[in-house]
Amino acid sequence: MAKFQSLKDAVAENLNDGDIVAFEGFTHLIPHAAAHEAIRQDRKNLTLVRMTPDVVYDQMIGMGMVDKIIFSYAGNPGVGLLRRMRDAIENNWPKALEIEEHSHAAMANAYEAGAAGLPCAVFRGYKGAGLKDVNDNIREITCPFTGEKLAAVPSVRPDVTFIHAQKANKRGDILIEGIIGVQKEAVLAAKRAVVTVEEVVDDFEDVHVNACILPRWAVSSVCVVEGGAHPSYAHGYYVRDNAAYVEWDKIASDRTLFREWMQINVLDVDENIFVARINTLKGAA
Amino acid sequence: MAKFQSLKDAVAENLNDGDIVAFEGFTHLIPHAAAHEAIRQDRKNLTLVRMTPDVVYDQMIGMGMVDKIIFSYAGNPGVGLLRRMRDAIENNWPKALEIEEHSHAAMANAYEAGAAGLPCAVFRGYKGAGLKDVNDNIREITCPFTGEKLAAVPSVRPDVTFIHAQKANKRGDILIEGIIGVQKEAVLAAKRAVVTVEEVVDDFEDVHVNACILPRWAVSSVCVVEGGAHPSYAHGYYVRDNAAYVEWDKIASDRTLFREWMQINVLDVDENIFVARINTLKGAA
Amino acid sequence: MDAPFTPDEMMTIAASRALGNDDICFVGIGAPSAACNVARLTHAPDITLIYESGTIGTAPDILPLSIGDGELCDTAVTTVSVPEMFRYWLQGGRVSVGFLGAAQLDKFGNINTTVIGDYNSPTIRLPGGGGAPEIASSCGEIFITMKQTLRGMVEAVDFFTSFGHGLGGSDRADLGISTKGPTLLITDLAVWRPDPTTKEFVVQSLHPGVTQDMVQATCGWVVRFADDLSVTEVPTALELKTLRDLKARTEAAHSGEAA
Amino acid sequence: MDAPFTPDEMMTIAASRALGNDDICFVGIGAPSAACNVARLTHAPDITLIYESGTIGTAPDILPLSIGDGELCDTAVTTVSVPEMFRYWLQGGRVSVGFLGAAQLDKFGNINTTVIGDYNSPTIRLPGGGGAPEIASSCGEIFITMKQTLRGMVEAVDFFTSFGHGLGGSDRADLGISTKGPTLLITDLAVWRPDPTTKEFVVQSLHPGVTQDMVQATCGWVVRFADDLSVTEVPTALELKTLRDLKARTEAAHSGEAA
Repeated sequence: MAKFQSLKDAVAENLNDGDIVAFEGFTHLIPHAAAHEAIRQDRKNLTLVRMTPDVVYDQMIGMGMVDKIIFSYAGNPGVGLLRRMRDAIENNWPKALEIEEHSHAAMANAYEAGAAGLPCAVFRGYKGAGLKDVNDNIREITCPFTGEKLAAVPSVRPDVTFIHAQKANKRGDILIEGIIGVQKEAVLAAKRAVVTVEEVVDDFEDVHVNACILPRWAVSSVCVVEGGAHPSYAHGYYVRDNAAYVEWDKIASDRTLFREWMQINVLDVDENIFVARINTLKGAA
Repeated sequence: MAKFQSLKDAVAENLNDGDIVAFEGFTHLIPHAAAHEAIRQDRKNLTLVRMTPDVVYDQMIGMGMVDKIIFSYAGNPGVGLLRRMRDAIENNWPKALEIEEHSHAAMANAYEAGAAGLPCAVFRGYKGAGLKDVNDNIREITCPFTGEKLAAVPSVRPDVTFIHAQKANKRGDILIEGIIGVQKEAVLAAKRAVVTVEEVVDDFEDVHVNACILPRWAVSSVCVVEGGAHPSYAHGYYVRDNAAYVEWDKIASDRTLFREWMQINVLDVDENIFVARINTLKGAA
Repeated sequence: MDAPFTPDEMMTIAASRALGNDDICFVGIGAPSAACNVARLTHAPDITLIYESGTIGTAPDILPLSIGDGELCDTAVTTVSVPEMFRYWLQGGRVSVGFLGAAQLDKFGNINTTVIGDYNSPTIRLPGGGGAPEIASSCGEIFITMKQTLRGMVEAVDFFTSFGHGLGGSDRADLGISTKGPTLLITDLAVWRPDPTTKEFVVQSLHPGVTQDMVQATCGWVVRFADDLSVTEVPTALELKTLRDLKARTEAAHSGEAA
Repeated sequence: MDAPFTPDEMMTIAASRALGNDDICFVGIGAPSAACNVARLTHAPDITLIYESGTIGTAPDILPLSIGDGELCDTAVTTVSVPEMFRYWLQGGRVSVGFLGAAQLDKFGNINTTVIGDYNSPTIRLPGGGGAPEIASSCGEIFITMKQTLRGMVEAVDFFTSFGHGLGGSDRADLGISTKGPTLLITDLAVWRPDPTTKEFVVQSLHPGVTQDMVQATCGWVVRFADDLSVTEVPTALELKTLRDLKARTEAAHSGEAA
């Protein structure tokens, strides 16, 4: 049952060293503030899961918090590569990173199967693709009616999922609108779920009957963090900070520069900094 | 690509003798007008598919159009049994009816798998249930990671699906709101799809970004039939005609009475009758 | 002095008491729906009611005639597709209580709503299982409510529409089902719970004015009564008023009048 | 007299011409996105553009920087979840054309965006496949667009991120893949189509001013040229204006100014 609490408390209560954790968001609504709090609390030995690990996962990997990553596309969207993640894979800096790599279809199906309480996802995929030769978690299953060979991957079942959403109501129900990605699945697949929101409203009376709403009993914690997705965006609130993504490419290109930036912009601040970061990005949304 | 046409033409072009056909609707938005047109056009040897066959399937079975039915709950909702379907199963009147019976979970998954282009659906179900002993289309599949035995059923892939929806826009995109059931899946699982709608509007500009919309290229025909779900209902347009469902129980209880009613209310009329049937049911919706 | 009440009212109210404020309840139609909504309107205002039509967290002002009435959607927290309902919410293990009715029931909580007689040439073809087979296996526990009759409560069901405790004992766990299964049966005469070991339903309390003979006379198996058999608490004035108001509003709405 | 244009513009415009009004096109980011939107803004106004973020039938006024930009959702017919996108729309066989870019490409249309070097100890770790492995197998056919370089167009890809025609011939069908795979490659220098039998890409037309030597000098395999090799039609004034306006609006929007 959702409880309203500070982001600090929510991370402290829900994220443990060694957890399998998803900070989900598909370009839209990426929970940057929550990830930064996890960095401040210095969690270790995490297994990160996400279809599209981008800047926040680059940051967590660069800070040495991550043992393993399960993913399907690791890039800085519209900019290029993830330099901290590359440094970990190519040079073991700051430590070695184990990877379990899938396609988007596999990951989307794996989250879906996790939400559905199933041990594995079954789909038509990986035909001729090289990943099935380097990932033992890609297997075959045979249709008992047609004999067709289908792909199977284990479902994703995180210990905890973090997402950012537009609104909670006073009861703690969560509203997600726009590009909804795999957030509903990531929450329902997880044992615990923490949601940061732009704002809390009285009720969802005026919301569409079929909108993407997570009832309060499907989430553990709700934390109000205005701007908490920055430099990602929140449909209806603020636009994507493309300049910040471009800037990240420079910051991440140098180990020292990276550490200095993290000290100033993450370690020495708290989530209240986010509201100022979206000041110039409102209105256009 | 959706073409706007008369219901008569849409049924003539899309429904053939011997087809596997779904007239889907989960209490809400049941395509009664389309089913009545199929009855008037006297299609034969159909295999009907539906989670909740109710009055329209009772009518089609009673008219001798149906060889087989694939279903998970055959009742007159809130009233009782389906007397024409019972008469076919228990007494072969007017002819024998083959049944393939599933649970709701299996049927919902089978439509989902059909929409997803898969040959079968995989889920956790039928544990201890008697249906798997009488239905050879309920089989087992083993998770290649955990060894858990899961249930598998063939996907549903109708030749044609008929649904009723609230609105089309001028391009032919379809909007479904409220209890959306398995209609999206039934349309996407089918080779062809015919949609009757309450009305055509200019565009869907004011519709929620994540509303259930079928793009025009996912449907074959769009037919305007105001009231076309009666005695089912259309959220936002008119309420359910509960009295008609109760009345059906009496009509269907007698073979002669049934045939007389069908003659007067289906065979001797056309779909233009539906608008009058909802006259007293508007407003409350 | 307590108001008089019918056995049917006692059944519904006793059933409503079994539900808690934090329950996520998958509601069958008929008696379960009335009980769940009485609970919501009395002691469990925050209970989440889910109907298989996809309506989550619904709070109908009147009882639906079917599981897909518009009232359910109008008052729901959200309405999802039926595949999502069965995959994420039911199979996903999010439902604490499944509330079912039964056409035929045996002493181990196995339910038949499929056929009377042989499956392939039935005496009576019933509607079938609908959501029940997976409600019975996926919900944390199952409550059952039905009126007692010799035809309904039988030594052995003609068909296992949904699995309760099988032939008792560890049958359920032996099939790999990890949920509790039927933990409560509420009839118009009594409240029953399964024996912890044999899983046979045992009468825990008789509704006011009901005798052991009355229970046995309307039950097709030899009834076991608990050693500490008690009397079901009579409906309170609030419970009765809530149920009757709900039924009156429902009657008015379904006959087309303003509620 | 025709306006001057860059090779990049020629590439995008030539690619846009391959798309028809009735196509349902799954759009990769970068060059494919520009080509698809130029098609929509010129000869194919009713084309359906789908991005893997779940946006169906989108009509962005500016080019998205990522596949999940808000502009895509704002202008879409509808936006669905990512699991639905991959299950119902891609795997369901609803997409006629998948449009992909490539970091590495071989002459049989196999694409690598995963690693340069060995998978387990790569020289360069690239972003990975994202949607590409199943786009490549599920769409009716695949169009590829990329700028020619010796590093990019190689004799053999380091990793089969997405499968084209394998080692050519019937390799694709032999794997049980029923879709056509790569049917078109458009570079900044030429338009290529696979040989019907060997499936090796063959240059069909050279962009204006481009020589066979220029194509070979920037391609890592021995290039085959069609017997009836032609010259790609130069961009029309409308095509150029449409592309340049689109890029200008995009530039203005992404640098924070009003478009």
